Amino acid sequence: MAVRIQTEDFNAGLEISQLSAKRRDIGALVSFVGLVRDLNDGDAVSQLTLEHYPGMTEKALEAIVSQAQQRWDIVDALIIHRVGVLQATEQIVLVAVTSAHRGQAFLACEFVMDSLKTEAPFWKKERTAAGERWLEAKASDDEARQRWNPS
Amino acid sequence: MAVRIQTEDFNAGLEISQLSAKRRDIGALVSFVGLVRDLNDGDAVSQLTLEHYPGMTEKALEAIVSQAQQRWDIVDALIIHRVGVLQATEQIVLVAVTSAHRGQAFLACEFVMDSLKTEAPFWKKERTAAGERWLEAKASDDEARQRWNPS
Amino acid sequence: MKIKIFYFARLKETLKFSSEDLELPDDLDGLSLLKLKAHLANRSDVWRQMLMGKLKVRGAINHALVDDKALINDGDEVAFFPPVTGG
Amino acid sequence: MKIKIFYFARLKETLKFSSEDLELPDDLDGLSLLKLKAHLANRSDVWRQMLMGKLKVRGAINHALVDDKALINDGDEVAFFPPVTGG
Repeated sequence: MAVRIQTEDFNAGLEISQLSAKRRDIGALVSFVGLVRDLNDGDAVSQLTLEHYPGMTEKALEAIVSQAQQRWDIVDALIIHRVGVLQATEQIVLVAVTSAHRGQAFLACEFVMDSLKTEAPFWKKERTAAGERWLEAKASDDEARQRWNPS
Repeated sequence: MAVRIQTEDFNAGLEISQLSAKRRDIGALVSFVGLVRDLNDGDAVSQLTLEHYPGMTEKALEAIVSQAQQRWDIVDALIIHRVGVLQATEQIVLVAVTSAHRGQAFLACEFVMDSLKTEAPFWKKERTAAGERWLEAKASDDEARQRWNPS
Repeated sequence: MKIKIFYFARLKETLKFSSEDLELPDDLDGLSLLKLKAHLANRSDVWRQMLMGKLKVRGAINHALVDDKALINDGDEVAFFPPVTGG
Repeated sequence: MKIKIFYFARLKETLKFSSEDLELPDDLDGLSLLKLKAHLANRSDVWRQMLMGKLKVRGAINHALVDDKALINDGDEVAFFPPVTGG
């Protein structure tokens, strides 16, 4: 299990290969890559600045991974999240999960992303032609996270 | 949209990067890599032979991708499936889906895998110390596919 | 009518061949996949066990998965194989 | 009691600083996050609007997300920030 916060870009393919190469009992690897779209809410986005809370961010992500491990039968998990200034089409985040079985890997990977979106202290500021604006949290992200709570 | 059947290995990372590099409106890329586990049903697996039905396989996979496109708001999708003789820890299949939004990409990618497992004409033969055996279809795969049918 | 039949995986290994061209008398009621199976099953116990035995067999006509009721036409490509196990 | 407070994103830009060390009289009933917000809100309208206004503010104590009822102890690291938007 590993969690990394960094300003540099990452090589998603290399990270994925390394994760699956570590063990021989992996049947499934599910990964998510989040990218900066050039358009958000109808406005052209020229760049995105990602701020975070050093110290808390790592703990929040580790707690999310450890919840995923408790709930699903996963072999390994990796989260890489970038901070700083990013341009359109750049990679923001990678979440990769390995498991013996695909269903478990899909569930754990989506759970990690939904939790990260609502619990990890990152904030995005967008620059468009109209100036800069902090993105607001989406109700749809809260709803996505709610699905994972026992009902 | 692309579907490839091949004996050679693939570079999952490169394929994923190429898929996301094609467009500027992609916010999410979900991918699945299936690998040969060294253990199945308690027996050590030394190699796996994948047979398929040339002609039908491509059509079946294209039909699955086209259903995914109709059901979810996805930008692009890629399926690469290997055939022939594979060793433990080798890659079998890659499914990658891009979308503006992560929820749609997760759903479409898992749908493609569940459909591929039950509708695409591939058959696996395992070699263990006890000899060779054709794998049997799993009820759990049928159930996974059933979830996607309107109830 | 003339059809081509392909066999895959376990079936191909049982038969030791993978395809055949078959000429059949025209069937006025239509030749269903089930009727074709019954016709082939009459060849021998090996054929009967392979196509109508305990292990499930799936069929395709012209590259599309079909059920036993599906009708076969002159020139069709038919295939028999076990439930699929790819991915 | 002495605490450290961090501010992030919109809050940091509003204040034009990102952290402060604060000394507070000991509160016998315990200092909740809500009481701390009310204390800071008394500094000015800008503070009130920022912490008790329409836009939601979340709080953390020692790197853990907490709600308004959570109690703050001497030496704690407190943080205020908008709902998160990473990923």
